[in-house]
Amino acid sequence: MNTGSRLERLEKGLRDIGLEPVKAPGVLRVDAQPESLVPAARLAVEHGYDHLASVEGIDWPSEGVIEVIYHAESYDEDLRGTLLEIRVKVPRDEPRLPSLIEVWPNALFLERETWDLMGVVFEGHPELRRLLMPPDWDGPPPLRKDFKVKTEGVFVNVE
Amino acid sequence: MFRGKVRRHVEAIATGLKYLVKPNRITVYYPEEAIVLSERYRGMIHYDWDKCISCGLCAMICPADAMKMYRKKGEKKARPGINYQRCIFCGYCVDICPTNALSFTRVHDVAFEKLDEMLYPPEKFTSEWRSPAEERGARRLRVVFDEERGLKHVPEQ
Amino acid sequence: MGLVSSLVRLVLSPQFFGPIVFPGLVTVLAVLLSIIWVERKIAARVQMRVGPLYILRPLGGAIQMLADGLRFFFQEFIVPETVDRVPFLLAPVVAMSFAMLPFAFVPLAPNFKPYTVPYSMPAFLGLNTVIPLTVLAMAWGSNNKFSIQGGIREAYMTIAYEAVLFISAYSMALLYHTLDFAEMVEAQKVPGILLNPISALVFFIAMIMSAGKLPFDIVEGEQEIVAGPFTEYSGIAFGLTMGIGYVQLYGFTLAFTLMYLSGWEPLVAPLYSIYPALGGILLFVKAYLLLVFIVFLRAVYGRYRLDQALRIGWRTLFPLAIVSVFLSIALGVIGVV
Amino acid sequence: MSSSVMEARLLEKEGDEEVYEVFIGPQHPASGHMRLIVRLEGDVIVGVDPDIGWVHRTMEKLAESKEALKAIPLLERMTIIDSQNVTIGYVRALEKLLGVEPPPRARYLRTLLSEINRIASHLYGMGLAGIFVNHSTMFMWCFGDREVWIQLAEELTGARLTHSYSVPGGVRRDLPQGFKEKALKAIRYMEKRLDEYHRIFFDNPQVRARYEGVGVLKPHEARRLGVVGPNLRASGVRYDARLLGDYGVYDELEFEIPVREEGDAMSRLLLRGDEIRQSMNIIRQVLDKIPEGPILAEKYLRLIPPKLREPALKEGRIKFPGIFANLKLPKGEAVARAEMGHGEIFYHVTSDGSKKPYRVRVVTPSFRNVILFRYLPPGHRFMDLPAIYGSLDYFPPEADR
Amino acid sequence: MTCPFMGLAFLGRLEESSRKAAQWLVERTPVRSLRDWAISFSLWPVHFTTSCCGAEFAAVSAPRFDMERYGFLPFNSPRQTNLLLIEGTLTRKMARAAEIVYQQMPSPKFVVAMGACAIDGGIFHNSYNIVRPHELFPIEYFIPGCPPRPEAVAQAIVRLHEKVKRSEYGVKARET
Repeated sequence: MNTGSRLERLEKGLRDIGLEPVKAPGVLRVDAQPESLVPAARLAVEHGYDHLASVEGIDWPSEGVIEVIYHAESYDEDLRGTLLEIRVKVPRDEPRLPSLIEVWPNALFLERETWDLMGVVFEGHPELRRLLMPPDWDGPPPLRKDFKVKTEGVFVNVE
Repeated sequence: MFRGKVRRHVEAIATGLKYLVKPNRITVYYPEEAIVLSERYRGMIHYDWDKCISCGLCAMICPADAMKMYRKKGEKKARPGINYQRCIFCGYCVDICPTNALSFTRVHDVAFEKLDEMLYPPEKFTSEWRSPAEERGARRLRVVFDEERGLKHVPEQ
Repeated sequence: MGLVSSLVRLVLSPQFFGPIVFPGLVTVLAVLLSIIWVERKIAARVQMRVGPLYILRPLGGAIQMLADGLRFFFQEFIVPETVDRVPFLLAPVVAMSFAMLPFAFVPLAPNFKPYTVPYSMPAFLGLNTVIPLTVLAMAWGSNNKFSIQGGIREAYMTIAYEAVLFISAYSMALLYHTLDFAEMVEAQKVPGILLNPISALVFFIAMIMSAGKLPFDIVEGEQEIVAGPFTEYSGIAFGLTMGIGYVQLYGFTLAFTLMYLSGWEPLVAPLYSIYPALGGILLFVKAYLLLVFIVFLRAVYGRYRLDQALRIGWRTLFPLAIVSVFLSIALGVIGVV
Repeated sequence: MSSSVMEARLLEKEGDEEVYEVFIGPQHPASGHMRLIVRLEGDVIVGVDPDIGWVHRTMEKLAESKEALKAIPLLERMTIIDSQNVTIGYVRALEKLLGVEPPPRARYLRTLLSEINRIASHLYGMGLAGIFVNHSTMFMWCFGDREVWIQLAEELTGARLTHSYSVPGGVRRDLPQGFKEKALKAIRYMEKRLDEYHRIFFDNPQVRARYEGVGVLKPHEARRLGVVGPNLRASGVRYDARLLGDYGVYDELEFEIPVREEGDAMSRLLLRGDEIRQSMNIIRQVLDKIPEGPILAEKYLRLIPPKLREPALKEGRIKFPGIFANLKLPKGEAVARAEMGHGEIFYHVTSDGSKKPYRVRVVTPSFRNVILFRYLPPGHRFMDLPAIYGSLDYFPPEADR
Repeated sequence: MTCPFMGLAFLGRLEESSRKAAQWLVERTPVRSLRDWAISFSLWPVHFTTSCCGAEFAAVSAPRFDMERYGFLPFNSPRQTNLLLIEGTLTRKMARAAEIVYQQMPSPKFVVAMGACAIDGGIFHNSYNIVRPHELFPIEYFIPGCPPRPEAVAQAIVRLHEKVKRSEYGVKARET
């Protein structure tokens, strides 16, 4: 299997299930739907992207969505220069996605963290418990944009 | 296998004994002795009242919001003051100061007993820093790299 | 006048002097205070640093343990609500008492023994076997998961080292045809360690195991079980528990010296003529040097795993101890001693 | 390996009456700033639940609330023992967004500090691995020798641990006088010391007994679990983010990526020693090859008034241009990966065109390795837990952010 | 360990009246100064790392700065220690643990806050997950810096050592 060919076959496979991979420097970007997420992930594993580097949620209140981004990575020499980026948008008021723990076992903590900090529910994840936040946290998920941290100005008035 | 194990036991004990007989101590007897920090050490910050042009860049770049511009009632110019409760000694304020009004001192071994002692409004900010250890008459030591001992601390001339 | 002289006679009599002054209580306290400091200083020296210093600068901080001990003494003594009070409070005291008792069987010179029994060696070792029981009581009384884990470890370790300790000691008894320390010393024309090195090695390792010093400080394994059975102890009780291991070790080094390093021989005659117990100084010096070597091992070794220590005890030391018995018998047959 | 087999080891069985739960941490001699909920059956571990988050200081959120440059010292606090490597990824991501490239000398200097930090970080890890089997000498030696490298880094950057050295477009300080001699002396000293480490620690039968064959991680498991850093390479997978050639000058230097096949705790420790040797090799080459030139990109250098620039450059430092206080990030996103002492760090910075980054995603090596606490200990004895923990070189503040 | 009659002393301390008597005795000048001398040379911090300043805390007991010269020995369990060093940020989750640790320590006990984060949050001052330690504990010394140099920690320990030796401690604990 020579360089590129695996990547190209992955691209082709992704096109076959109706997704549009876009090439960027160092990243192969795919916009997926919640339904096509699991097939895309399975395809990625088959082609060598055998673990996740990151699961990330970005809150876009203006569009009313939370974008969940999976970065899959491979340690193989031909694939390690390129990350596979799968982006899924879910509605902000009810963010639900299938869990990928079956496909990528190391999603265990990454998904749990995204649930903890961004409030995205991963269906089928065995333990969506608090990971980083204190167990009694009852505020909104802190990484959402409507959770504001206070900032201070530059000036202080003194007598 | 067995002999190798015995040899390794003996080697480990011999290494320990070697250091027991000829220790390689690198301890600085602080507070009797104090290390002279390197030239560019980022210690407590000193403020030069006259050089300051009140541009506010230092307060704007401070990542910890420790540096603030203190605006006195009736005065036009605001001046920087620092809050060591928050300062993280990243040195951004000194590096961005366009008139070199802020500078590093090589003093960093301080401890405070009260919270408000750590607030440095502009007037207090200009005060000079002296290392508490040196005030107690500590010997000043220079750090020298050494092939045999790693670090050596020799008295400063 | 008569009262004073009889008091002096009482103090200098073997029955009092041995257990209370030397090598007993007073010396034990002195050893305890100094050896922990020595241990910390040696470790510090190997580890590129200084160790305790400022408390008594001219002597290199030699009274560091006095400060630590006093601090423990004056510190609040917490009795947690969840503990079983009687074993929790009693066990450290009992343990310390039993750690002190064996010194009554240590002879210091040919005719200076506190208690003249023909079985001083088994009595000495036997008294030491009470301590693991008190440690179990501490662990049970503490009612803490870490403590109970530590107690179980102590129980396991005890069966691993005790048999070995006794067998290797008895092999020397076979060699010297006596169970008495004093007679053993007299029987040693050549130091026992040269006659039966296997027995000496086994006894040496087993006594480190027994005292719970590195590399066998498994009972206190702080990286897993905080301080083992002693986790819940604070103040003076913790000071006691900390001291037990050292006291035990000091006793064992005395026994080791008597059995393998020919005790007080060669006897320093002038000292002996002043007062018989002074002859024991050489014994003490030998034992103390051995003690220093054992605490030095802290700087070289980490901790073995429990099952590894048990394996060392049962699979390596136990056969070796049996071999040492046969070696002793063989030596006896040849007629070396 | 199918992932369901993996899951079986990762997830715990519920409702077992035989198990005995022990809570290790957060106050425990071997816990650091985390808690391990250990489930024991007798003396055998049946499950470990790493309870992290004790040092969660909300860095990702705070990075959104600060101007781009201010996040450098912020993110540095994740791993203060390895602060150059932890920030270099973020700085690279900013540089990609801003479209600046550091000049060659700056890239060499970054590499130099990266390797100094890597050595210090590995020594930290090895020292802790020593104290986890109660080998206090190893702890003290490693921490004593680490001071040599900290001192070097301090003379270069001006701070012991938190260097905040890289800024977009370059670095803040040039090499001081006589640095090369000092570094070479330190290297020669360290080479000698590594042999001593072998004698008293790595070859010590007691240490071998504790670490050899414990916590074995097979290569395919390491791949599937996304393990990074020395823990990965000790399992025979040759992967290092430095190979990507994304930052520093690693493509211009000759060095090896040490790999070991056994995958047990001992090989993880030994691999760190190998990496220290390679890092010293890199430092030697960097000091030989370092070119003359500016240390900040021309784009920013000319914004500094010459009156300030010249004397500062003569001193071997730069002044920040005023624009650094309000650096405007172009709209877009950037991904950067860098190799820390603990493993690969991943940054994904999204910008909406304002001064503050819209979202900073960081996945740290310790956070990716935390899964090993679930995976490795089951089946081992309780006393092996510290050995496994010690060999993983896990740094809780880094995982919790 | 040091007193042959310790069995008596410690059984007596169990009862309320003897506790008072012991308290009275300990407060007398010679006893008290002996006690404070002992405590000042035996400041044992509990092994409790709250955050990343622990790296510099390790450097304090490591060879180059070696505070064991002052009898400073990091120890296992809160029950046997008397100094709580808050090493950096105290998150909400950790603050609860820190409170428990502090309560479990036998008195007299001291708290030193190390690092900017342990004073006013430092760079994390506006984070939603941090606690300021001086709201929870009577703190004897604050050490600025992020992280403070080991010398700064040593400075605080030396000053605490001298303060205890002069019997001037406990004022803060009584106030709060």
